[in-house]
Amino acid sequence: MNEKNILEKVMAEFPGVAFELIEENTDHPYLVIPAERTAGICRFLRDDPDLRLDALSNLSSVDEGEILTVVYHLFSYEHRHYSVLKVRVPRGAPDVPTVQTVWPGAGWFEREAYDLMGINFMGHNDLRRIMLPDDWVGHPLRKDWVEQEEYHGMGTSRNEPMDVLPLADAPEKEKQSD
Amino acid sequence: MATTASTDAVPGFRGTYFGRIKNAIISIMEGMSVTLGYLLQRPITIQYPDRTPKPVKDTLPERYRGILELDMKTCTACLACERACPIGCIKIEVVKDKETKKRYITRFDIDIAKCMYCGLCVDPCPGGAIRHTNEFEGSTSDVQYLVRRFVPPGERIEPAKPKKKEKEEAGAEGS
Amino acid sequence: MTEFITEEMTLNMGPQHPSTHGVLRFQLTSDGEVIHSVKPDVGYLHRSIEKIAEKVTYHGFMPYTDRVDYVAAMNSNFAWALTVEKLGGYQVPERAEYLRVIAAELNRISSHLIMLGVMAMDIGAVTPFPYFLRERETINDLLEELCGARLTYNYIRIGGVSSDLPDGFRDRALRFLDHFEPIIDEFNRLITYNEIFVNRLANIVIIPREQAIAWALVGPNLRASGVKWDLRKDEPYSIYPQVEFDIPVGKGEVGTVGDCFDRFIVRVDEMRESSKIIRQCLDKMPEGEIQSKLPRQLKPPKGEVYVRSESARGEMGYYLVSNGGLNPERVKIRTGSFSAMAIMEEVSKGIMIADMVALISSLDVIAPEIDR
Amino acid sequence: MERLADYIVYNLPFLQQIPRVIVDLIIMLFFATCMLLFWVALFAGITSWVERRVAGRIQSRIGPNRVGPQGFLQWIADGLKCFLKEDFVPAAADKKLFLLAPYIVFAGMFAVFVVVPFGDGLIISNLNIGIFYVLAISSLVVVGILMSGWSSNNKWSLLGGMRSAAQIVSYEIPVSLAILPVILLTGSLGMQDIIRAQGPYPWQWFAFHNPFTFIAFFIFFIGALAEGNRTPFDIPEAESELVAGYNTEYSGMRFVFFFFAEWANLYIIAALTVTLFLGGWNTPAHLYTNLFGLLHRSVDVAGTFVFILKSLFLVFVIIWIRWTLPRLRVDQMMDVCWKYFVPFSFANIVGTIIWMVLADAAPVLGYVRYILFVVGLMVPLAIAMKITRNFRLAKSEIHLNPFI
Repeated sequence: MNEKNILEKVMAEFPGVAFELIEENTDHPYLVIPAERTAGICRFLRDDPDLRLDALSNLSSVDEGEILTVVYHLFSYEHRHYSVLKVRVPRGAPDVPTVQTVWPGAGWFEREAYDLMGINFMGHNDLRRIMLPDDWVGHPLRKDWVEQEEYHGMGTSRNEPMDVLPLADAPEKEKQSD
Repeated sequence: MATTASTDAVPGFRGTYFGRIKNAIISIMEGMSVTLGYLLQRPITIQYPDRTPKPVKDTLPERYRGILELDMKTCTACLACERACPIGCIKIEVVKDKETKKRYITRFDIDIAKCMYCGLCVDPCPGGAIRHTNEFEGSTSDVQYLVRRFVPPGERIEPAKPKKKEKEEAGAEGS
Repeated sequence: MTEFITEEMTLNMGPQHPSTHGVLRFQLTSDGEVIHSVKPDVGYLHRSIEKIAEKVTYHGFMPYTDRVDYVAAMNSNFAWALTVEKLGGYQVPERAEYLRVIAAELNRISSHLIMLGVMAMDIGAVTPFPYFLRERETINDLLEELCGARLTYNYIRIGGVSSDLPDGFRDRALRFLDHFEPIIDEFNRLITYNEIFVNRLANIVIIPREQAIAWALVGPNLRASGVKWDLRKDEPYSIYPQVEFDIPVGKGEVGTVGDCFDRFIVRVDEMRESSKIIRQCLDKMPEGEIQSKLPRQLKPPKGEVYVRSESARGEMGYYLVSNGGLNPERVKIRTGSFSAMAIMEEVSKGIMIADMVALISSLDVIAPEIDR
Repeated sequence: MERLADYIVYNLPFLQQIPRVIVDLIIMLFFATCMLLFWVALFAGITSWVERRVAGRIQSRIGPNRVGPQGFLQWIADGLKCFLKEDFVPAAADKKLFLLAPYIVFAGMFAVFVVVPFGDGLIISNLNIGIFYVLAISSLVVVGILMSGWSSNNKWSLLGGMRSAAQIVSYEIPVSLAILPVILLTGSLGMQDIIRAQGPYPWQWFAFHNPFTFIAFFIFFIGALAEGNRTPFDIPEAESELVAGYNTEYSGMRFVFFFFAEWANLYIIAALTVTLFLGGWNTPAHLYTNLFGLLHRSVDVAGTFVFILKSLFLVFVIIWIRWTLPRLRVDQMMDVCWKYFVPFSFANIVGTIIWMVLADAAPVLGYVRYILFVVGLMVPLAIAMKITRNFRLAKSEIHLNPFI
């Protein structure tokens, strides 16, 4: 089944849902689905005998300014076909239902997206920061993120030797010390 | 002794009672003959740094990416290397003398501590001025000493005349 | 009669522990030797490579991909090059494709050598590890000749490779393979089929097919669970369609399909296949260019791609969004170790501490690849 | 020892005026001190160097080669370094037990040397309960290890200590049971009596006496490895699992004591195996008439030489095993003990008794020992053949010089 047919099948299965099928500027045509229907659509994609998208190949998050996007790259080991879904949520309230119940492997991907992009996966059983310390402020992969000046009294930046250097004449010193 | 039934269900066990004893004896003998065989062979260790037949530096292949080196005589101050460096460990400052309308390099620093020896700066260099050496031992007592300065502070050096090739490069950059 | 009260013990395994490859931490709850629950704690090696990608150019990101998976850096290079080439529609000369595959497969062997040696060491046999490091050293020498570095190669460039084969490389590579193939058999005799080793690994932490797929396991870990899926074969890229090789899958040789032993033996067999690929590539390699003409400053068109390729630790996917500028808009790296680490919590209930060590090394997790 | 005392007293007449008990005591103490200083300490140290060198060569490395000629003084350097290190006690540790534990381990190991023979007449004390004393006193080590593990107040140490206790207590049983056939054949518990019951030639050794002692030999040897925490039974200090097991928190000299005990124990395992199964110091009697005719038989030079040579060979085998095999899991280790070793050991005892009765009736059974000797010879032959095959397949070259 080709990728577009899969997406069309989804659209036919869920009439009345505001889908958006996009084929431009991408290698895989994708379907933008409303956030609140994510879990149901994903369950259909996994369970439908023609689709059987049984693996969540990748879950990414993209900061697109006012909108944060969650991208699901799905794959079926049975039929060997791909499918891509996108969920767009406003930056102010980035709430997406978790797909952990559909693909258990999504748990850590969602934790990563929460940690680095600040997307709130509702219903996730263990939504903690994964890469960064628990008391880190902000979500670094957002474009407007500014690094903290210091973390627990430790500076997060150091002097660049190249900028400090013109003051001292390092190679000369080395010769003397030798 | 009665042979126990196959215990495949128990994690980590397989085979019959005596089968396992037999397997253990044979496989352990196989393993021990391999290790004893190596005991009888020449070790392969290279005793760096003082007991090598010749200095390790000389045994490195030609393409080895060691500490960067610059030939000031051929540098055209095209800044291609500075642009190519992903971490910005190369700092070049060029001033233009207003009277003679000549360009001078007043600063060419490479921070070896920061350099990740990727070789991306060598590729675009038109005259082959910047290149990797076979030098890899860079330990010093202070990280500042790892900055290589190719223009002595306070001096200015006239860059070499760009050859034809550099113009192509410059053209390619614009596209 | 006095009542015997026991309580669970919380054990902190890592970040400094001999068998956590790289810097990992596990919070174990155990009843003596038997583990009740495992909470992996990652992030000690988080170097924000995805954020760095937004600040550097497409060419300039290549050295960073070395650092994503330092044990199989060439495969990581390869994946990034494929991604950008697909996005921009850049062509690669055929000779460069062959060079890429030779380098990537050599690197795959060296990565598996590390994994197998370390796994043997975690099980308690120290000796196979130096043997494998010795073989890996030869590969490192070959790759050093080829690209100038031993670990962070930065060899593959977008639109080609950085340098052609040095003189005599072919002979030296063939001589290495001739020497290496019997060494695999010797290794099997030394450790793989050792009764103690087999008993330590057979039927330990069985990951069945369905679970492996649902938890998004990839690469050798997935194949060990009996899924015959290899991107090099099933979704061919580069010149993989032109070479012949098999995909080893877990057969449950000494236990059940998907146990630790299968994850071990799949990699042993994969080394043989890689060696086969290298031989064919060295034979078939055409003459010609190694780098297509590309501008110094790449500006791929606006758009997005998701490209997967088979790294040593399985599927390495780069999701790349471009805004048409000099820097990528967003790069998301999907690595094999990440999902392998995610499954740890699920499958490690009720095993013993010694099995935990076997599980960690059998999944072949590389800490920087998890954290990136 | 008595014979040595006889010899000394006989040759030094002024000693005859002192009561004989005191002379015996002084000679014994002198000999014990000499052994601690010149044999155990040297042996443990040098074995550590030998082990590292052998391990190096097995792993295609060189091993320590910088301190002294060929790195021979490495063990002194290491000992000195550890001696100068801070003797660190963790704040949460039970200080008294923590400090005491290494001594108990050390004492348990060293006390065994009292009955380890070195030659005909060369033994600190030829106790009439010799081997029984070994079994009893070596159990002291468990207490020390458990103490060190528990008092460290470190969970990894505790696990290591617990594993060790379980392991040593379990393996005590097959080891003791494997000794019984030998005691049955000898009719004595004394170490020298056991050796005297065997002969100088391999087929006269107890290991090849009958099929049951043949099996008992392997059970004893492997069981002794397990008691000594050597690979494949190094579960208490499994470095990839438990960091360093019971000695994780130790540093400085106390750390050295554990290793001192471990390497001394290496010799004990080897010496006991040689005593019980491999003929001990027995040398052909005519050797003396030909070679050592001048010497009194009580100073058994050739015997001591043969005994130590056999022991060193076994030490090498133990090292060789260690650097080949992986480690068992803790439940598998128990499994091996209770499901394999213990039943076989019991069968050995019964078998030996029946054998002894039958052998009296049918002397023809005496020829079985030659067959077993040939079977035993097959093992090194098979290994040699496998090595030749490996060399042929990998196109390797022999390089016998141990000093690169």
